[in-house]
Amino acid sequence: GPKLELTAALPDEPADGTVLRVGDPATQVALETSGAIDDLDIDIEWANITGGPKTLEAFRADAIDIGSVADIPPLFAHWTGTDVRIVAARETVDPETHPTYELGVAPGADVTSIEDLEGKKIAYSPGQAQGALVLNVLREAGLSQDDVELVEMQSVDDAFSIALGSKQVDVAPLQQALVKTYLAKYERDGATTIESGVRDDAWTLYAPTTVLEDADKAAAIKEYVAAWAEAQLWISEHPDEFAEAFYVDHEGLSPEDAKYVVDAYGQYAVPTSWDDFIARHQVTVDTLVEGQDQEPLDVSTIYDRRFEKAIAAALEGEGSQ
Amino acid sequence: MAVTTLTAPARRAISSGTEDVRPTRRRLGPGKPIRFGGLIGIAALLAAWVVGSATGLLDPRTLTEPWTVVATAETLIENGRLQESLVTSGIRAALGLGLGVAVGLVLALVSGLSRVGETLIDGPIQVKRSIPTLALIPLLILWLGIGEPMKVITIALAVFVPIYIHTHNGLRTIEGRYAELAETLGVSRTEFIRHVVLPGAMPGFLLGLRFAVTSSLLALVVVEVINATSGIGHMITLASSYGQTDIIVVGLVVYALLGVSADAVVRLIERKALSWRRTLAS
Amino acid sequence: MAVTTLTAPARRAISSGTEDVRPTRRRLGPGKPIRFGGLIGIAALLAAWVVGSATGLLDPRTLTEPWTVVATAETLIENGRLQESLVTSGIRAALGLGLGVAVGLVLALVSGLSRVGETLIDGPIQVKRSIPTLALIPLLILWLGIGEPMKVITIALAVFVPIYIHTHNGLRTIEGRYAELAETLGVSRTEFIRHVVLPGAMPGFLLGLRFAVTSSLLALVVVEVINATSGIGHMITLASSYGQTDIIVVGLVVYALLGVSADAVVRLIERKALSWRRTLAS
Amino acid sequence: MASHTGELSTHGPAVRVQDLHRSFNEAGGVLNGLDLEIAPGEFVALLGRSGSGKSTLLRSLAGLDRGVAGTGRVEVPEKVSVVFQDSRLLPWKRVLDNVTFGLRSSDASERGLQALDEVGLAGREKAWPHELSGGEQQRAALARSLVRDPELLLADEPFGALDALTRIRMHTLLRKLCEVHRPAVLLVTHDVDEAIVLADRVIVLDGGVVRHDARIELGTRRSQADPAFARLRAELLAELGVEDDHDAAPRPAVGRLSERAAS
Amino acid sequence: MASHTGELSTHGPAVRVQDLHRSFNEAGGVLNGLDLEIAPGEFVALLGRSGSGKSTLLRSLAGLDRGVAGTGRVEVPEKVSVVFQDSRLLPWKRVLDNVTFGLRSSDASERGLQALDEVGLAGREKAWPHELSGGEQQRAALARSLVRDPELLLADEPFGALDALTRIRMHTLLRKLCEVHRPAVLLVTHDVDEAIVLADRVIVLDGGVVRHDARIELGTRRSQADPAFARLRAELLAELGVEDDHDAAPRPAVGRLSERAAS
Ligand SMILES: Nc1ncnc2c1ncn2[C@@H]1O[C@H](COP(=O)(O)OP(=O)(O)OP(=O)(O)O)[C@@H](O)[C@H]1O
Ligand SMILES: Nc1ncnc2c1ncn2[C@@H]1O[C@H](COP(=O)(O)OP(=O)(O)OP(=O)(O)O)[C@@H](O)[C@H]1O
Ligand SMILES: [Mg+2]
Ligand SMILES: [Mg+2]
Repeated sequence: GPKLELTAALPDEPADGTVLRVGDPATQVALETSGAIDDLDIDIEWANITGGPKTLEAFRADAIDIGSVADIPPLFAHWTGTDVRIVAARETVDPETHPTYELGVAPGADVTSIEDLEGKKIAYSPGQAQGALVLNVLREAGLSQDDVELVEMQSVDDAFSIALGSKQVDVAPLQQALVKTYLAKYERDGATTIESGVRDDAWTLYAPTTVLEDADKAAAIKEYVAAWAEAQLWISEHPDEFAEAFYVDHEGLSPEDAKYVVDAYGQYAVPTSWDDFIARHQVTVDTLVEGQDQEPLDVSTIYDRRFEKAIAAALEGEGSQ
Repeated sequence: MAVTTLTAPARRAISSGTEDVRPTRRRLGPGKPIRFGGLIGIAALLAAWVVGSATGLLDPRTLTEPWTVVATAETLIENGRLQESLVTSGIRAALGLGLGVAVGLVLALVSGLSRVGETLIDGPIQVKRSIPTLALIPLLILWLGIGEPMKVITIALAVFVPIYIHTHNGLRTIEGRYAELAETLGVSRTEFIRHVVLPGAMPGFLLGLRFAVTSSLLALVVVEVINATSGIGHMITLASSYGQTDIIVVGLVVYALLGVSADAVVRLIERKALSWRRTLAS
Repeated sequence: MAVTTLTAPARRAISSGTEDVRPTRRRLGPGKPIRFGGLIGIAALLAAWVVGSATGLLDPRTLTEPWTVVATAETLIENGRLQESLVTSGIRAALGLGLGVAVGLVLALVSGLSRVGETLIDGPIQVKRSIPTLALIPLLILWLGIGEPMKVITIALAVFVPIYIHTHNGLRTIEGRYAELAETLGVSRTEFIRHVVLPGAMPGFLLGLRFAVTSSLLALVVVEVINATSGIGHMITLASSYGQTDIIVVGLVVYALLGVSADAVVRLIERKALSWRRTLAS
Repeated sequence: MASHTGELSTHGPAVRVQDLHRSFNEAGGVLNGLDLEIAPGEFVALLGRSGSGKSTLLRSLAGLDRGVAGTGRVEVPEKVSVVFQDSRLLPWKRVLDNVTFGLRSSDASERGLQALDEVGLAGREKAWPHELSGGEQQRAALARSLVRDPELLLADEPFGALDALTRIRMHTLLRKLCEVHRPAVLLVTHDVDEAIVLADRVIVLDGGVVRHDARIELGTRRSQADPAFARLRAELLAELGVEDDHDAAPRPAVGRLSERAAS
Repeated sequence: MASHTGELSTHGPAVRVQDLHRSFNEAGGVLNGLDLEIAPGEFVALLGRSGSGKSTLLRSLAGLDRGVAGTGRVEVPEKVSVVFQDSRLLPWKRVLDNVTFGLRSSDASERGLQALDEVGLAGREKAWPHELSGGEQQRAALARSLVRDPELLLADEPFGALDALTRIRMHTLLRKLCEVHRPAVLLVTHDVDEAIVLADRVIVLDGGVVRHDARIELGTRRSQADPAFARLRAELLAELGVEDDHDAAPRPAVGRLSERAAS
């Protein structure tokens, strides 16, 4: 489509034949299940791609236009020279009781709060959200990297829960889905989890700036983020339907596990103002800058706040109906 | 002058009732194949798993018990996921295997029969095979997108290397006497390839095929991470990101079954196609 | 009766000035090796990369330009990361390779020379090699921890399979006539292994070694995901989770260099150790 | 028993074959109830048409026919040495190592060198087998067999690729070694003269059994000029289907080959 | 030129070798300036000690010695057929396919079957090479060579592994085919009688050159009984270092082998 300045107003309608390539399977399932997908005016080509490295790879290869990730991947995309913008933000309604990650504690490791982390072996995966979480936790606990023993390992698959179970590390961040299986396996040996005490609920949609500079794609994304926002709310309101449709049918979890995961993640909120979201993001950025020697970054520069308004407009429009 | 000890094994007698006493000589080769011998080892492995799990020697948290695996497999079959994954993966692997074998074979012939071909082909292939497939994926995504073609070609890329190397090696180690013979018989290059090179390189090719088949299966795990919604590799990856050990083990058992049977098939072909050989094995 | 066309190639003359006219016969084998031929293909590949990047045909976001790679490599060398990684990975790979080769060789001998051994060993190894190494890591972590032993053993597990299969195959395809000969010479089993089996299986073993060397390098990427703070595999993994394409490509170039040179070394050994062969290649 | 084997005859024969049957397929047997005894120290030459089963018999005696269907009783001494019809040198071992392969005595390599010298391959000990001419390979295989003092020597056309002079030298060498070590020998040859010159006894294999068994009583100096030699020669050739007049067949214009050859 | 090659002599020789040198190492040459001409249709037998370079010469003529150092001029016809010293059957092809390999005529397999019949291998066309006896393999290789009507036939001891009767049959067959197709033939043999019976000319290779070149003028019926035959035979054997009395050496008690053999 025609070129669009990043500061120019978003066009309303994409040209006919514009296809938006989206890597966001959860939203896809939500839209399909709620039926909202039929109301979408744009053509979407869904890709079953999630997670930082994969979406970034796909961006670089120009295989998708927009991806769905936590708050860390856009930072690394930026730091490694792929110009991206965050176009949507989501948080959890009650983040303290519904954290995305908990800290798994190995059987026999004497850790009951994050203050006990001093001198402990902690699984640390730089470059992944889990790695950032560990740094955030240390910051909250008032510890430096030297006060603990960081064991570098990538959180591929269930490596962290195995490392915990075999007592190779004392503490490791575990995603909710893994918390359940970890406890199921090792609770009887004394395994526990503790809350991380830091917010880890930030979720974003992001897109390469090259996509956003395409007027048609930008218009399509404007439509998409609106639908996305409604889908997130639908998920919060229909946890059982979503659990069934996504976690059971799409991801192959058992119904019990699916329910557990959905309950654990709690309800989503889509902020219509991103100020707090960006402020919290900046804290994480600063932590990474310090902890991983990254280049300082004013994180607000990688937000495209035109979409903040688009989302707000959509949700308010919805509310007013 | 002592006469060696003699044995009278009950060999099949031609004229009934006649004895069959042969000099015993220390057998140095491996002797006769044991029928279904290959299965015995696998059965032992299975038995160890069952016994280990039953006696608690194998912690079910480490390795899911066989019965749990069977139950999980049943569930997966009931809801159709396993069959669907098998079909999807099967088609992908077969296409990739076919493509990879064809390409590997042609490259091996070109590189094996002409030094110029070798000069151009061999180096890049050695480079290719030193590089983890995983690392090539970004490039392949760029060039081929994230759809099926990318997956099939990635599998083919994993497959063609062992085919190429083994066929090339097999071809180069054909005895020079046979090439001499062909030269004196004045055969054309095509006839030479068909009647000397291909049969002579066949043992190498078939060994390569054994590796190619496994490679095609293993490559599924890599390619089905990207934009796949079904397939054995996808099933395993998904299950491991949720810590579903039992599903992972089902996937691995399927892999083992596929791998072992594919290997057995290739070895059967090997035995049939190479029946002209007189080796230690025969 | 027509006399064939005759050529007078300028061959090295024994007595100077005498002619050397030989019947020309269509050459069917590949002919003489081209000196450093292997490097030409690699040079071509490099040239393609340089040209592709310079002309913009290759998007630098997908494949970093060679000059950026050189610059990145320089930085990595300056701050010592590359050397450190090379040393760490080198030691791991070498230990794993040594262990894997030894184990693979012993298993191949046991399984190749006795049908009972084969029955017990061969099946499980086929199972093992059908299963992605990645999937074995959890088990290995549970049994061996996350320290160096786990890494070395995982590499050894990746290495021993090609050694086993190739040596076993090489051994089984030794011509039966040589075993017969050894039997009539009354040699002991040890002598048979040392003088017939090992040299006869040597071509197979060396082919296996070519795969084993690459496997040991590739396995680094898998093992250095866990509890590693340096190493080429660690460097690549880390860079790819950050999306640092330039560092990834540096890693891959290092891989290619290591892989190609290791392969060249094995092929040199092959040429020396198998100089007794008269094949198409010679 | 032949005179020079007499002193061992109380120990019974070195080789005893009774009712030996061997067949490679259902079509028909190669050996059909063959009986054979060889005394210790006896030198037996084995003649027979190409494809008559000579090698098959030798392989039976050497215990190398495990896979072949058949019955019968074969008794042989413990130390058997075989010269195969192909020279069967290990291609990955140099000539000397091939000759001494399996020899365990400390002077193995000296004996190997001596044996190579005796077969006319002095100075070639470091050559690879593929660097030897056909006849040289055959002699290396002979050296390998002779260097190990067997109780029974089975030799399958060991002189087939040798020229007349070298062949005579090898005959002399073989006889000399037989004098010293007195192995029982079963030597396959296609050369009737060679059989008569070397052997104590000549047997002809045909139809899977020993068709002809002739003791040779010509003394130690055997000359083709001797009329007894010529008679024996004619007799054996007739047994093999040939008139004595070596290659009497005229250069044929056309005509059925086999008729001519048989005439 | 021999009488029956006269009609072709206007076309020049079939084979012309001038000043041929070949050596495998620095130590010394195997062929040292060999000169040889063979007329079209001429049958030349090549004698020589084991290791004297006969096979080396044949390989030069066949154009199979690219890798061997040397100089000289070799001219041969286009259609050359070689019977190698080893039978060199492709192990992965059945006998008939081995015989017809490279034959492009439509009746290839009939001709192959006929050739197999002629060498006495009728009915064995479906056998694998390893299922043939030594002599049978050699005959299969012979059949392969004869079935393709070469202009020059190079045969390296093609009858070495054959018994007397089969050998005579093969002689007859070869002569018959030579009558019909008139190839130039260079046949290596160790059997002086065979050389005299078959050839128009016998040459002896020694020291890397043709030491002896004898035309045979015995007519078409050649009998060992013929005194001219015996004289020629003695002459050639002497050339090869052997007294005519076949294996005159007595069974030695002890003694230097080579002295004895040479005496
Ligand atoms: N492995 C085999 N399979 C089938 N047939 C075989 C096998 N070995 C030998 N034969 C057949 O058995 C017969 C006897 O073979 P053998 O090798 O004993 O002959 P031979 O007397 O040694 O002949 P030659 O003088 O040609 O060497 C031949 O017809 C041969 O074709
Ligand atoms: N590839 C080689 N490398 C080194 N030496 C060789 C090679 N081929 C042959 N020779 C040597 O060259 C000499 C001539 O060999 P050639 O094969 O021509 O002999 P020949 O006359 O055919 O003997 P035979 O009658 O034993 O077959 C021999 O001494 C042999 O050892
Ligand atoms: Mg035989
Ligand atoms: Mg020769």
